[in-house]
Order: sequence, then C-alpha cells, then structure tokens
Amino acid sequence: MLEQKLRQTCRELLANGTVKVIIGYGAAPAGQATRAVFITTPEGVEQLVWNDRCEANLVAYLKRPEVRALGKPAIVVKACDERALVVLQQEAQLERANVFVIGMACDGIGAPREAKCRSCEDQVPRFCDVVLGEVTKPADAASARWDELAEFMKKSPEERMAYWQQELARCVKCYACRQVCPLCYCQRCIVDKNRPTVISTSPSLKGNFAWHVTRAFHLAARCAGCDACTRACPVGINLRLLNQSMAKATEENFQCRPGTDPQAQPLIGNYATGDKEEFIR
Amino acid sequence: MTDIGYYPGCALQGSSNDYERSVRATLQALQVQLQELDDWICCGASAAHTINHKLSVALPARNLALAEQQGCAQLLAPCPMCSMELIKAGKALADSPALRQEMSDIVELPVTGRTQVLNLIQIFQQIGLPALKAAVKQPLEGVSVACYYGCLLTRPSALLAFDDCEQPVSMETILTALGAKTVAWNFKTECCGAGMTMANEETVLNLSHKILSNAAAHGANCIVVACPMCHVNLDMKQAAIEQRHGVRHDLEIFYLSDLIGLALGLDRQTLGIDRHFVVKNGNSACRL
Amino acid sequence: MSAHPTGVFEPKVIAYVCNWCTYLGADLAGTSRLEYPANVRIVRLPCTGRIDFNLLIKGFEVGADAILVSGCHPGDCHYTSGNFHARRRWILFRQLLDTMGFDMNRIHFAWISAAEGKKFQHVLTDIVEQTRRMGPYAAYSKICEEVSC
Amino acid sequence: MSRIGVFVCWCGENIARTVDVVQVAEASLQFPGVKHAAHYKYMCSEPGQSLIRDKILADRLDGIVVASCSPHMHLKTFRGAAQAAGLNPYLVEIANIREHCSWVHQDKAKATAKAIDLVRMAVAKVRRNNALQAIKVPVTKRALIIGAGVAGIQAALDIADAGYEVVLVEREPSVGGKMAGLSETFPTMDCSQCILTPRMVDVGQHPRIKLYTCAEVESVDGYVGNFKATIRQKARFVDIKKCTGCGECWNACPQKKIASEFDYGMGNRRAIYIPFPQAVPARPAIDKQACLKLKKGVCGICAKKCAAGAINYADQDQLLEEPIGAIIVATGYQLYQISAQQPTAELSGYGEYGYGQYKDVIDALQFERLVSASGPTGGVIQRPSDGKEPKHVVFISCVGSRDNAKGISYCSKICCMYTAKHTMLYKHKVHDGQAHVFYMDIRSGGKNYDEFVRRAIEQDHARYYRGRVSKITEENGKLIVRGADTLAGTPVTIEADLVVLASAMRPATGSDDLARKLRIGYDQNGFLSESHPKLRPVETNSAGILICGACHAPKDIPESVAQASAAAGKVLVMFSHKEMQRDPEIAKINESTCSACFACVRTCPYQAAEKADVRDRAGNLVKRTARINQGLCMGCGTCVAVCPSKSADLEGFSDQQIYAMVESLL
Amino acid sequence: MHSDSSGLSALVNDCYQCGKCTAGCPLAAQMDIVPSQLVRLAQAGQVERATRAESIWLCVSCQTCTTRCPQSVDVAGVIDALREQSAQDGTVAKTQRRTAIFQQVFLDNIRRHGRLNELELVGAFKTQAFLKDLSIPLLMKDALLAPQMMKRDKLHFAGKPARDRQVVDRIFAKCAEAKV
Repeated sequence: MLEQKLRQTCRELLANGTVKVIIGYGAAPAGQATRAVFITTPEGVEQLVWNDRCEANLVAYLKRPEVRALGKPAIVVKACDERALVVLQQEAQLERANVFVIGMACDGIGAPREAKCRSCEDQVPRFCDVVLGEVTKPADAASARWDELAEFMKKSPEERMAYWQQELARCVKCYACRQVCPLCYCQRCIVDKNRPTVISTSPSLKGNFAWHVTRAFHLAARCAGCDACTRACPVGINLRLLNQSMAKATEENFQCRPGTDPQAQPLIGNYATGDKEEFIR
Repeated sequence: MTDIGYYPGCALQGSSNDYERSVRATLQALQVQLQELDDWICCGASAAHTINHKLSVALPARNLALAEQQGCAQLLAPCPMCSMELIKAGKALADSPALRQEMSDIVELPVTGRTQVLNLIQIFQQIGLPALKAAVKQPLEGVSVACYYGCLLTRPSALLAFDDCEQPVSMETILTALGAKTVAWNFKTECCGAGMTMANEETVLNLSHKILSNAAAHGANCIVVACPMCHVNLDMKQAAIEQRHGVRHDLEIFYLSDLIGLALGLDRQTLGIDRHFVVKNGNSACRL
Repeated sequence: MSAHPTGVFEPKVIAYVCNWCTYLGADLAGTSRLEYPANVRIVRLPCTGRIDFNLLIKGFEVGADAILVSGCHPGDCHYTSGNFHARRRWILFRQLLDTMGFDMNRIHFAWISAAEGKKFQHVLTDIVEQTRRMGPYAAYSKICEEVSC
Repeated sequence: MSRIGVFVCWCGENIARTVDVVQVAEASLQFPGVKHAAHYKYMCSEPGQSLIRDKILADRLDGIVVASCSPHMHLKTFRGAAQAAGLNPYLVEIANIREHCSWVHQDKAKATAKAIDLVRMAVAKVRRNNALQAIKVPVTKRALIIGAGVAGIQAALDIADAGYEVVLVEREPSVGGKMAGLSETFPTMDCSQCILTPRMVDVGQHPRIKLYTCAEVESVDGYVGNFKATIRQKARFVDIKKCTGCGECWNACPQKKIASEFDYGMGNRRAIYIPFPQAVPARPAIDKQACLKLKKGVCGICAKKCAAGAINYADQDQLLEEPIGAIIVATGYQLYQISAQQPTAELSGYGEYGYGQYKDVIDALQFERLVSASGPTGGVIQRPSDGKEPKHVVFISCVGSRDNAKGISYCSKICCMYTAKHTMLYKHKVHDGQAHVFYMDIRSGGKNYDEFVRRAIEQDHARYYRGRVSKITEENGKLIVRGADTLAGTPVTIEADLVVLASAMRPATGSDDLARKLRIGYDQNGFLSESHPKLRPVETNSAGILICGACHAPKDIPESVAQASAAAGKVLVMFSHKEMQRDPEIAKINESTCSACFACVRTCPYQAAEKADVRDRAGNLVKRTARINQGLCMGCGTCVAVCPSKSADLEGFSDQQIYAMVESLL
Repeated sequence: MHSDSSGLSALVNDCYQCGKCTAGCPLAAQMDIVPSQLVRLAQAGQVERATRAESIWLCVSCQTCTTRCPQSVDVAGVIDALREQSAQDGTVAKTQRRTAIFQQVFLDNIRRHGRLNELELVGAFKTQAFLKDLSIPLLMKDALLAPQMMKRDKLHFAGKPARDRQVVDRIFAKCAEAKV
C-alpha cells in the first residue's frame, strides 16, 4: 500500500543517512486535516500518513530556521507543492541538492475534492528524487481551471469592488495567509515596516485592501496555486480568486505557469521587448 | 475561387464597354465569377468631389452599402477612379462612427465601409502568378509593352497603399510572367489628362502625346493600361494627336485584361479589342 | 490638495513620471506654453522602473481621482530597460486591480518622450476631462473612510 | 529635519504673472518643518543665491526648497549655493512652479493653489533627504575613441598630445572618414585632403595612439573611469607589421572591377586594396567577398608578389580587451538612401528622382569624388553615363531632409553650403556650363557663409530657384527636371545633363546598435543624444561617455572639430583627477532584511546589483545578500520597485521621500 | 466639412511653400494661380481670390500633388474644397464656366438616371455651354468622332439606368440640404 511504501522509503532515507529529517504528514483526529510531522529516526516513520486530507503545503516549513537547524530534510510534496519548491529554487532560496524530494502522485485532496484539484493540470510531480504512487482519479477537463474566476469577472467592476469591500472588511490581519505561504519568505515583510508605511497598516478597510493587493501582487507570476492561504484564512476570504487572476494573466500574457520549469528565469525581473502594451497610450 | 463582387461603373457600361467585355471574358477564362452589384449607381467621379463633398462620399457609400447588403466582402472596380472614390469613402466611413451614422441615413442602408475594393491589377495578383502561368495558352512573345499606370491606380499613395507610387511594377511582374517583354520608361505614372477630354481637350492631347512618344522612344510596340479614361485618351485621341502634333504614333493600347486574355488564348473579338481605335491586325508588330 | 473654493468638483490627478522623458516632456509643454488643466500633481522619479505598485494604491488612498504613470517610449529608456521592466509589471498589476473592481478608467499609462510636450498636454487634458465627467472616485474614498475593526 | 527654508522665485514675470508668489511663500510657512520662507525676483541671480546662502547661515537651515523652474534647469545651481553656505547639496529640492505651473496654466487662483501643493510636496520630501557625499572611484587614464573621421582624429590628437594614451578604433581600413573623400571645403575652398592628411599621418605615428583599423567595438563593460572595451579586430588578411605598402599586391590583383566604397561606386578598386593613396595605415586589406583565393581557393597572386610575406589568407577575427577610462563616440554620418527602398520601414525612398535608375542622377558625395583631384576622373567633370562634360547641372537641396512624409523632418544643415560650393567648383571647371539649384531656404549661418553663397550666385552665376523638384525623367539622353519657381509662381522644367541630390545626413549605420552597447541614448532619427542640449552638449547620459561630430546631429567640419576638442577637453578634465566623483543618488541594499531572492540582480540594467556573501570573522557564511556596486549603479531605482521586502532603496528618491510627497497631498 | 474656411485652414496649415505640388502638376504651366499659391492664399485667409482662379477648374484631380507633398497636405483635396466654394459662391472664373457647367451637367445626369447617360451628357453639355458662350466650334467638336464611336458600339443612345432612381434623387436632395 502507498502509505507503507512511503514509510519504507523514509525509513531507508533516515537509516542510510541521506537525510536528517523527514517533513511529512501525520495523523490527526477524524474529520480534521493531517498535520505536519518532523521525523528524525527510522522508527518514527510509522507516524507518516498519506490520505486525502494531506492538505498542507509542507514546503512552507523549509523557510523556518528551526526546521533548517535539523539538517538536510526529505519532504513529501504533491504536484502543486512542488511548483512552490521550483519557484524557491529559481529565486535562490533553495539549493535543490540540499533537499530530498518525495513526490506523491495525487488524486486530489479534500472530500469532496477541492476546486484546485478538480482542475489540476499536473497531479504527478515532475522534478522529484522519487515519485510514489499513481493517479487513479484524473482531474476534470482543464478548461474548468478558470471557471470560478470567469464567473466572478462577469460581475461589473462596481460589484467586484463591493464584493471585496465586504470580504476584506472581515480580515483580522492575522497574516495566516502569509504564514502558510511557501513563497512568503521575506525576512521582514513590508507590512511590518513603518518608515515609510508603504502599506497602510491601520486596522481598517484601507489597510486590509492595501495588504491584500500587496500579498496578491507579490505572488504574481510566482504563486504555485496550492491554495494554502485560502484554507488558512480563519474568516474564509476567498484569496484564491486573486491568485487565480494573476495566474491567468501570467499564462495569457506570458505563456508562463510558475514553478513548472526549474530552468526558466522568473518572469518579474526580466522582460521582452515585445511585451504587449495596448493599454499604454 | 469564390465569387467576387463587381462594380463596373458608368464608363464600362458606356463608351468603354470594350473594357468590360475584356474584363469579363478574361476573368471567366480564369474561373472567377463576377457578381455584379445589383442596382449600383454612379460613384460620382469625376464631378461630385468638385461640387459637393458630401455627395462625393454619399454616392460611393450607397454602393458600399449595397455590397455589404449583398454579401460582397471584396468588390472589383476596374475603373481606378471608381475604385479610388470607393476606397476613399470606405476609409472615411471606417474611421468615423458619426459619418457612418450620417451616411447610413443618407443612403438609406446601413453602411460600415468594411468592403475591400480591388483594382484590376489586384484581382490578377489575387489569382496569383502560378495560376496565371498555368493557364497560358499563347505566351506573349514579341510583345514589347510599356506599362502605363496613370494617376489613380497608385495615387494618392497614402490612401491606396498599392504598389510603389513612383516606380510601380505590378503590371510588369504579371506580364513578364506571361512571356511579354516590358520596357523601362519614364511616364508610367504621368497624367494623361483624364476627365478633361470634354472640357479641355488641348491638355489631353499634349499630355497623351508625351506619354505615347516616350513609350515608343523606349522601344514599346504597345501600351497596357488598366483604366478606361487612360484608354480613351491614348487610343481614341491618337488621330487628334496626329492632327495637333504631326506625329502618327500608331501604338496599340491594350487593357491589362486584353493582354492576359490573349495569353489565355482568347480571340480579339471576344476581348473587344476590335472596338479599339488603333487596331493592328495580323501584321502588327505585336504578332497577336 | 485643497478643494476648489467654488465647490465645483475638481479632479485630483497624480502623475508618476520618469525624470528623463515624461518630466522633460512636461517641461517642454511648459516652455512651449501648452496649456492644460491645473489638476495634476507630478511626482518625479528617476525611471518608470522605480515606480512600485504600492504607489498607485497610495495615490488612491490620498484621494486621487485618477492616476497617470508615464515614462520613456520602449527603447528610449535613459536606463536602457527600466520601462520594459515596468511595463511587464503593469500588465499583471492592471489585471489585479481589475479583478478587485478598481475603476480602470482612473488608471492611465502612457509613453511620453522629452520631445512630446504636445502629447503631455493632450494626455493630461484628456485624463482630467474624462475624470471630471466621471466625478470623484467615491468607491475608494469610501474604503479609506471606513474602519472595520 | 525641521529647519526648512522655502525660497519662491518670481522668475521676473514668468512665474509671478500667474502664481501669487507672496501667497505661496506665506502658505509654505504653515507646512511642518518650515522655518523660513521668502520670495525674490530672480532666485538664480547672484543676489538671489546670496539671499539663500545668508538665510542658511543665519537660521541654521537644514534643508531648502526652491520653488522655481525645472530641476533640469537650476537644481545644480541651487545645490551649489547650499554647498557654499555649508549645507549638504543633497538637502536641496526644487518645486517646479514654472514649467509645470505658471507656464501651463492661466487661472491665477488654480495655478497658485497648485504651486502651493508643489511646494508642500517638495517640503515633505526634503525633510527626509539624507546628506550625501559624492562617491569616489579611481580612473584609468586611457581614452577609447570610436570612429576615426575628422572628429575622432581631432579628439585623439588632443588627448594624446596632453600625455594620455588613446585607443582609436575605425571600422574601415583607413582613418579619414568622410572628409578624406571631399574635394574642397567651404567657405575657404581649401583642399580637404591637404588639411586632413597631415593629421591622419600624425594619428598613425603618434606614440600614444593605438590605432585599430578594420575593427569595431564588440562590447563595453564597467563604468566611468573603469571601462573594459572588447574590440573585434576583423580579419584583414594582411599583416600590417610585415607589409611595407609597396603596392605590388594590388597592382597584380586580377579582380579589377570592384566598385570602390571610397569613391561611392564612381570608380573601381581591386580585391586587395588600399581605399585611397593617402590611406593611414598605408597598408592594404583583402575584401573577402571579392577575393578569388578566399572565395574559391584559386589565384593567390598577391601572396606570390609579396616579398615581405605579409599576406595571410588564414587570418581570423580577433577579440582584444582594452582597459579604458573614458569613451568618445565619433561614428559620423551617411547619406540618406535615395533609391526606392529604405533600410528602415519608416522611411521611403525617392522613386520620383530616379536615383539608381538614371546613371546621371548622383548624390552629393559622389559629386565630391567627381570633382576631386584624387577622384576617379582626376577631377575632370564627366557624367557617369557617357563621360560627356555636362553643360547643365541641376543641384537639388533638401532631398530627404525637411520631409515629414518621407520620414525625416530635420534640416541637414550643411547642404546649402556644400551645394553652393558644388556650383562654384563646377563653374570653375566648366566655364560655359550652367548650374541650377532648387532650394527651399538658404541656411548659411556661419562665419563667412552667406558671403560664400552670394558669391556662387553673383560671381559664378549659379541660378537659384526657390522650390522643390517633383520629378525627374530621362528623354533623349537628357534628364528632364520638373521643379517649381515659387517666387515666380511657375513650374520650371530644365533639361539637365547631370543631377546632384543633396541627400539628408543620417547617422552612420550601426550607430544605434553601438548606442545600445554603450547604454547611451539616441533620438528618433538615430542620432546620439547629448545629456543637455545647451549645458552638456558633448556628454551623454552615461557618465564617462562623450559624443562629437555628425553622429550627434548634422554638422559641418568646423563644428565637428570644435565638438571633438570639447569632448577631448572633458576627458582631460576627468583624467586630471586621481579619483573621480560620482553622483551619490544611487541604490543601496539593507543587507539585514535582504532575503537574497536576487530580483534586483536580475532586473538591474547595469549589473550593479550583485550577489554577495556575508561572512563572520572566521569566514563562515552567515547569509547571502544582494549588494550594489557603487561604481556601476546609475540610480534608476528599478531594483527598488522589484524588491518585495523593500530592502532596496534609492538615495534621493527613497521610499520615505516619495511616500511622504504623496501623503502630503492627502 | 470643406466649405468653411476654418476647415480649409486646418487642411493647409502644414504647407511650407516648397512648391513640389506646382512642380509636379501636369497643368501648372497653364495655370493663372499655381497649386502652391492656391494653398498659400488659403493659408493667408484669401480664399476668395483662390475661388476666382481659373486654375482650380484646370485641375484634373490626378493626385500627384497630394502624393508627393512632403508635408502630407492634401492639395487635391484643397482644390476640391475651393471648387466647391467657388461653385457655391458663384465665383467661377469666366473662362472656366464651361468646366463648371460640365460638372453640374454631369451630376444632373446622374441624378436623373442613377448612372451616367453619356449621350445625353454630351448633348446637354453642348447645349448648355452653347447657351452660355455661343461657341459654334464646341458644338461641332467631336461631331466626327460620334459615328466612329457608334460604329464601335461605344455610344449608347440609352444607357442602362439604375433601377431605384428615386433613392438617388433623395441622396442628392439630402446632400444638398446638408450643405446649407
């Protein structure tokens, strides 16, 4: 069984000293999502699980100093998590050789399957040291990917603005979205910078708007689409819509899907003389 | 090849009916079906633009509206004056929503100006050299022709964007491919006097005389045109030119469709060449 | 920016411009005495590449009814490629603003060279007149007034 | 900072007419941090500046705002005034209330309100300015000069004579440029070669000039004072150190009918050739497109004839590196291509003039070769078609110039003068000939210039018609030129034997490529851009790179030479210092918050943002970070906008300053 | 659009009087006021003098001037506008009335038939011109050509008119109305 196979692989990695720690999913009480476990001994691998509640993007833990202190890790990733890993690699945040990556072929998480999984384009990770399992439930037609966004964009700009005013008014600025994002790795986030206050930090709608615009745009052309932020939001703001908006624009304007090509140059910080400019007079 | 809309214009159904004969016969031989614009009206050239600017847009606009109504994406207008007026009006319409509205009211039909108007050369370009060559039955050997474009095939260049307005080569390209020899000469785009025939004949005779002389001096044994007015001035007026300038040019003036038709094996009568004023029969220098 | 004494709506327009092309284009409009509405406040930056997206948000926060971002034409950047980098960011940023329901008629981008004093005049006049017709940018000022927590 | 002084300038009437300067000064006293406000009629004048200096000293001001004209006009002036009073010059800001306010608005109330806002913004900014110190960098005292026409030669000699090394790069086989091919020069009518060739020899023999011919600049790295130039020495197939220039090779070459570039196709050369007898170096090159040995492997006669063994058919391009402190670009011009097709899509040709179609329609440089004693006809004027002496010659001005429809709107400046010269040279050689000139305006501003043109008309009877030519045709061996005489209000037809077109001056081919390599600007016509049209006419916007001659704009020989000496002077000023100072308004990285994503490194147009390791004393890697190379940074701030953690910032345009400006508008 | 003088001045504003239009004009040698001067008059606000010129009626609309103008001035369009103005103001030069008559006869002809009826055109023109200046030679001119044309089937006594002639008449009426 796949879970056994995963444990076996991890046991060997720890036993032969390839890695010092396994970052994987551990069991949780029924009805709850799995939680991250950090296993340092071959015996410990029995804690590892693999099921449709392995929701978290564990890549986010790679940026934590306390995790780094444990030594070379092996990490369990799904295809969407892996895209974040590739982006980190492109942005010099990760020496690929210093991580052992265990890819899991993924049928999708959540019951029922999450939206991002129903339209998942990858399912099987591509750049891993080892890939376990195979896909048994393929994604629906790829065209479904932008359905939610397209539906949203049918609203008038005024309606969209009203929607976000209503949604963002509920934001409590807990920054869980930032915390779980594998690509939010700044040592000091600009919201924490007060001279000057580039982003209004007041606990107001203005501050919330500024924060969410910034968060979404800092992820533009980078976001792996793992939806960790959306899951993490305690008040249920649909951040996925903003991420999708950037992903779609990135794909349509630059034929680029972030995290799918380790060799590619990041989109921001490069340019093409032929980039479109019909909006510039 | 699909159907092409066809706007003959007044001249082709009047004194230049030889031209229409030639165009129709040649294109038929090339399997191009011409769909004559039903109930077309005069485009207003060459008088409307001098008397009433609005009318000079409205008359072509009515024809463009008919073309749109009758589903012609492309419209052949073998008379360059007609095609220029149609293109000019079409561009003005396409550029201005206000004008579209106004003209739709005046001409009593919706009009957008999106119809593509072609001159005679363009229709052959569209057919393409390979297809033309493949259809040749009698190569134009022995023909040493001066290609005469006159004014309005290439001018105003900013509007028409057809060929090089100073050194055009499109007719040469076609005729060379059909076996003719074309001469390099200087009056390809000089004016022949155009519509002044009636009101100011002297001018026409002077200008046409120069054109004929230069073509002959550069070794042409005939001239090819793609304009009814050019044909009238260069062909019909040769006798008057002789009277005035004392030079008998005796040059045959062909329409482009004449020479192509001849190459395709059509006879002179079918093409209406026998209706020209200067006609050389079997013993002509052109051996056609 | 002080409200107009008569109480008539006067649009507030902030223009983020590069030092070498558009700023000089505005200078040229001046030396050529090309008149345009007095509603624009120019913020001079060395290059469009320097203009970060937070500045646009900040502009709306301080009550701008429209914002212009303008620099050198592609290929003419004083720093060779700052404007190319900027253009790429704008392509994406506009999409984000659009998704969030910002009024895209209030965010303008232009290439205006040092020689285009006339273009500066036309673009600015056009923006101010368009904004005047649209009225104040109420949607965002509402955001700025409301305290949520 | 809290002791800000605001100084509002009237600019005579220029500002005060539309802006209530008193009200602006009063209003600014209310702004946070403003200690003092004043207004004065001419702030930039000496009394105005001394008013500023006195106030800085008296009120111990720690920052000033001058509300005046554009910073491009007087920021430097007021920084100087501040410095003179002991205030750091970077604590000065300008509120542009002239170009951006009084000159573009009529309504005094609105203009005054705007001016107050502009001052408010400037005050908000200056309160957050940092005192900056100019950056010092060492200087490599060698100059690179690109292009060895008269401008490049002049600059090279000036710098070399001052005692510094010069690397002179020319893409043709000889130095001399366009001037070497001219006949006589206006307005003195002295022989071009007599003036130029001695200077060419000087360049060739100068101990401090390193001359590369058949060479081009491949790339330039580095920054002012510390460039590294890579030069492509193209294969010449002749070892110029061994070669004695005896001429045996080219006299023996069987390829005799190659159109000579130097004669603009009016004469022929061989496949191994020197472009002209006075060439420097007087060493041949082999044209690999024409050489039978190189093309087909046959022949080889030149190698057999060469006693010195200088011919090397296996020669290859070489890349050579030179350390350089300053660069002068002097790549010159070419004439507008008059034939039907143009190399760039925006420009069209002059099919109506028949250039390329009629042999006897030639351009001005071809005519120069035709009348030059060193030319293919030995200075005898013969028309190209049949060698006959032309009795009527038509000269046409403004061909390509001042013609918006064909794509070039500027005046080529020198054509009026050389056309007058051409008519005189012609008349002096063909006494019974008649010169006809079609012109639009006669532009002869210059010392003794208008007198010269009058002489062409009054003494040499050139017939001038004010009008353009519409069409040239050929009939019976004559060129029929149809022009207009707009003064008489009639068309004019002239039967000419020869037509000379004064074609527009355009920048030399490839000068835009070179500009991109050097990261200097060029305008919509491809001419290289100066930093300021009045005050920095030979400098570019890249520090340490200067321009002179016709690569900058159409100009004649005296102007090119003057500009070359000016550029050389700028280089010598630079070389007179051990170190040079650079504007400190550049980027900096806060290494403690940098996450080393290197977006700045990818973005930086100058490769000034670099990856760096932070190590502890034991040499252990503590963290990685981005860092700015101060010598390379030009201060564009693109790194600031791409840095997600705002760890990059730009002095002079810092986030603090800019955001404060915007927030002051609330 | 053309008929107001402010519209005209926008058309001619860019002219810098190089004369290339005059130089290339096939008729310039016979003109009292050459094309560049017509543009200059329009520029200088002396439209009326230009509308009295013979030359505007000599223009054959060959577009050479417009095509070669280095400032992209539509010289032929300017002349059209001048002719329109001239006809409207009744300032047609005496010697050129015949041409103006021809244009009017031409349009009347179209208005009636929808398409040109050549034979009627010739007849009407000659009659009208004869009534105006009693020129016998003109009346006789081309008389010899007619039989030859007929022989070649080049003269139709009754050309094919357009079907819906009422609409043509209405278009004319609306355009005339719009002008006033």
